[in-house]
Amino acid sequence: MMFYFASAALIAIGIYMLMVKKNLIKMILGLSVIDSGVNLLLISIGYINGKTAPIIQPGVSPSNVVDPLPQALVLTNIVIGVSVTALALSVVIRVYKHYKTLNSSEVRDLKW
Amino acid sequence: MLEFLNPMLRPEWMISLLFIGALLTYFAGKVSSALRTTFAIIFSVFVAFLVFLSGSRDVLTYWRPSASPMGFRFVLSINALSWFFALMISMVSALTIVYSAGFGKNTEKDNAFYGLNLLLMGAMLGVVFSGDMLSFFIFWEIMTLASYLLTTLAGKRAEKGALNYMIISTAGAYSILIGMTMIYTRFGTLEFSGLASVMGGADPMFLLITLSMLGIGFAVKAALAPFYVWAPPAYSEAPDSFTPVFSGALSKLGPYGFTLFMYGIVGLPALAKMGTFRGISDFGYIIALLGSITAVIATLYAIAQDDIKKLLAYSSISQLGYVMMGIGIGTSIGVAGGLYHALNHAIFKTTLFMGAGVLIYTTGSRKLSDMGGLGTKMPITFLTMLIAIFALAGIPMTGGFGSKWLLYEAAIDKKFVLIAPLAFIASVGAFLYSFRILQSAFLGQLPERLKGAKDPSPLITIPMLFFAGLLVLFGIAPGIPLGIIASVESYLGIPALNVSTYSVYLGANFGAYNAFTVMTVITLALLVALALFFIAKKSRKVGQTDTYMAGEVPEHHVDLYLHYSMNFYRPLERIFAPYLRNRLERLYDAFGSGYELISEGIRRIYTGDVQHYVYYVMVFLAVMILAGWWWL
Amino acid sequence: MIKRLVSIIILAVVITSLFMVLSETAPFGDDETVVSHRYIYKGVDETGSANLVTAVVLNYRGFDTLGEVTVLFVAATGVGAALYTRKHPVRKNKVEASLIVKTGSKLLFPMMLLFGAYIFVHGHLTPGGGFQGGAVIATAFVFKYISDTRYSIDHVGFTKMESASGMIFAGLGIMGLLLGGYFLLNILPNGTPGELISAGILPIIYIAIGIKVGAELTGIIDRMMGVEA
Amino acid sequence: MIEVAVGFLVIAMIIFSVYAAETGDLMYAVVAVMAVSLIVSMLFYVLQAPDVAMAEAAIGAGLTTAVFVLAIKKTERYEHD
Repeated sequence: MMFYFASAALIAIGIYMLMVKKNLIKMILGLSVIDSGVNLLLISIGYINGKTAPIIQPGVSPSNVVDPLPQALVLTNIVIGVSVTALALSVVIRVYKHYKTLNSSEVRDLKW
Repeated sequence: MLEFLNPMLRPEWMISLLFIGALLTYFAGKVSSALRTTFAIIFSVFVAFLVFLSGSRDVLTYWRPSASPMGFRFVLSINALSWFFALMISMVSALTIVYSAGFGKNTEKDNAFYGLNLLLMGAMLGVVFSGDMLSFFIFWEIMTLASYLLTTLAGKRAEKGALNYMIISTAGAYSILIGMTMIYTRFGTLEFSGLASVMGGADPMFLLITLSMLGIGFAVKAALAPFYVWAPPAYSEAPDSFTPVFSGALSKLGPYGFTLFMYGIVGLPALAKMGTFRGISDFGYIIALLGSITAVIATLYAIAQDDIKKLLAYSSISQLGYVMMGIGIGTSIGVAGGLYHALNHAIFKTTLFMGAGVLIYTTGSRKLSDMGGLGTKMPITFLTMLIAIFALAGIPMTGGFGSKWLLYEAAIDKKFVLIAPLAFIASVGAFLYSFRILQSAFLGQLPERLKGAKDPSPLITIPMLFFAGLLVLFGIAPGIPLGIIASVESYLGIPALNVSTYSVYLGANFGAYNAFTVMTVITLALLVALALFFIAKKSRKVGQTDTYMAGEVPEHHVDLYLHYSMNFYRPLERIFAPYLRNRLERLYDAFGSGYELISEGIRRIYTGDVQHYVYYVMVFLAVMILAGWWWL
Repeated sequence: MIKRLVSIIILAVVITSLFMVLSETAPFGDDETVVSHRYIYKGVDETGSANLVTAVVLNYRGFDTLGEVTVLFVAATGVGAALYTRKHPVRKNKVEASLIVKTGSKLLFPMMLLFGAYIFVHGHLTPGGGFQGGAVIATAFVFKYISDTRYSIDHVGFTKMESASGMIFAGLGIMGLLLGGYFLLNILPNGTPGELISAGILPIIYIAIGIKVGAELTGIIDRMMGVEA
Repeated sequence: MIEVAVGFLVIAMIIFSVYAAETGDLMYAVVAVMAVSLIVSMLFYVLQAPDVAMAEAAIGAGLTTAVFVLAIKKTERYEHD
């Protein structure tokens, strides 16, 4: 339960950053926080009480490991997350070079 | 003698010849302009000749592309109906290309002009020859595009008109597409021959919807009442050597579409299932009523025009209204009248637009008030336009009399108290505005600067003389065109008109219309009038320049205020001006600005601020969640 | 201020409902799903990999991973495109790192590389794998960049390595297609689970992924370092 | 025992993330997010996901932070309203 609460709180704070903050880097930070929250949520859904990591070794029987599927998903998600963050930040750098501001409501070309 | 041409008398040959010719012409223009013009004339006249030779023999071609995804096959066919229209189109297009060769330079880009003209001719032939809806639609779109591009060739000032034309045409094309899709989903075939056997059995509601959908598209091309707003600017601003085709040939495809779908595919019995009004179907009655209303409105506008091309453009709309009236009435006389008037209109309006082109070329202006007294200087132009105007006004001795006669008979026959008077009013108006052209351009005083005007080159006058001759021929022997139309009618399953070469038998109520008798009487009357004129001659001949200026030569600035064709019908215009003020264009404008307003409102939601988008998403989520809790 | 309040209220509604729905439909610590059941019980036999996460990532969902690597590649290309400058990017650090950092980096850098390599070579046995190992290698290069103001990676070599590793991944997939009939078929014998040389092609793929991820992430860092503000 | 540790970690994580949201200095915010990432990585370990924990520690806490810091260096550090 604690984990669900923690991930929900992270998602909420991330969305709050997106909704309230006008600074572009702050917004990307918010996305990053949402990312962490969603990862935590997926992993905690896959957790099974009293079982160990999904690595079959001598002494660990298949009936005694947690769900590996969400972990594989999250592994993918983390790598995608960093690449998307880097791409977004490089676009922000470009925007800053052009407009000399990070305030999203002053960047007029975002409006069509 | 011409048997060696027989293998070429097939629709695919004619169309592909024109398409190849279009390319060849365009690229030949890069080499030399004389070569280009020769190519264009050879290709178009040759194909027109082929169409003429092919007669109304039934030719059917199937062409199934190997990768056709849904089992469509492209069908091209020549039958009585399509041959009649193809003849009209190819004649007008080919002779207009010959005519435009007479001018040194038609537009800024003459290579494109000739190429597109051939392309347009091929596409129009494709529309009438196509035997299935898919190829019909494809050729229809090629035609629209080619004519749009040709209109824009006139330069900057034509852009707005061309854009209007394109937008309304596109809307019409979508409407056709919807109708087509509905038909395909219901019957699973797009071939006319297959549809003709199943469409008659469909329920009336379905027929009404599909026919209206298709009809909107055709009505746009035919410039019928609510959709005619594109026509005056497009017709009048298009290049002078293209307008004859635009008005003479291209606009006939609207009536063609109506004829094909109402009588060729759906058929009279199925139309009658939708409900009848005095013996004709309601759908047809509405078309006829719209046609007659269009005729009157456009005539009123035409009377008020000083711009010769605009005048002729409104006149085209009104004459097409007549055609639609006849086709809508749908009796034997009505359809014959409509088709005959379509043919006549193709001929005389082409001649008039050609003449207008010559006048504009000579005087350098489109204003009637800049012309005058050209009759003695340009006798051939005067003569041909005079005959064309006789035909337009429905004066005996020309084909126009016969077709209008048939149309009136058709309306009176069914006792349409709304349509018949409207048609009469429009006819009187037609006389008024055509007289204006005659009076302003050819009679009256010759302005000083037009002293050197003379008839144009034979390349220009020969097509005009040819058409004028046709009009006179039809006036004496209406049986020639009406014989073809009678075969079209029997092909369409409408009782065919009873014609011989010189007379038309219109049924027990009306008896026969014998053109030869009419001709003789009129000629005699003319001779008597001439004799009276010479015997009782009291008038004195005066020079062209000294009627009311006290012998002074009118200067240009005097022309501006005192030209007799200024406010030609001022008293008449004063009567109906208040009714013309609420123009149909305003409705479209209001619609446009309302649409713009709504779009602007929607645009306010898309602020471009990322925060607002996040807000929208979250508010939507919250509302959905709360609603879910509430309802579930 | 009112904007914050409104957003907090909306968020409270959304997140609370999310929380409640989660605790009802998927209670914390509940049993695994049917798909996972198969992976858990058959995974070791079918793939030969002791690490079940690796088995899922590379064997059962190997095609997805190829797509993921592609996304990474596209993102790196995008960063390069967004930060493109006409001149060759030059690093300009005003502050030199301290002696301790410099010396420490010289000592630690090879070890970090070795550790990264260890992680992705042992991806099928222990926690970790190509992605984690590649990230560690990229971190090592970040460290190197921070400590040495004039250091810059060999761009040509990195590009070649990246392309080669990507081609190894795709090539192995195509080889499976040629030899066995479907893409990314495990064409090598599984061996004994738990040994270093086991699990067929999985270690090879993970090594390729490790090199590719390391090169790409380093490339991203290099791009962001090099551009003049 | 582990529940108490997890509770502390979660509380610290939420405090860090709120701080990251509210501080005007982007550098501090980035560091706070890094701390959040690190704590999430620990929670992954508690949830028996060592693979993911490793990835999150290396990528989420390490590389993401580096990328953010570099981006801030190229733009501006303080958030203006």
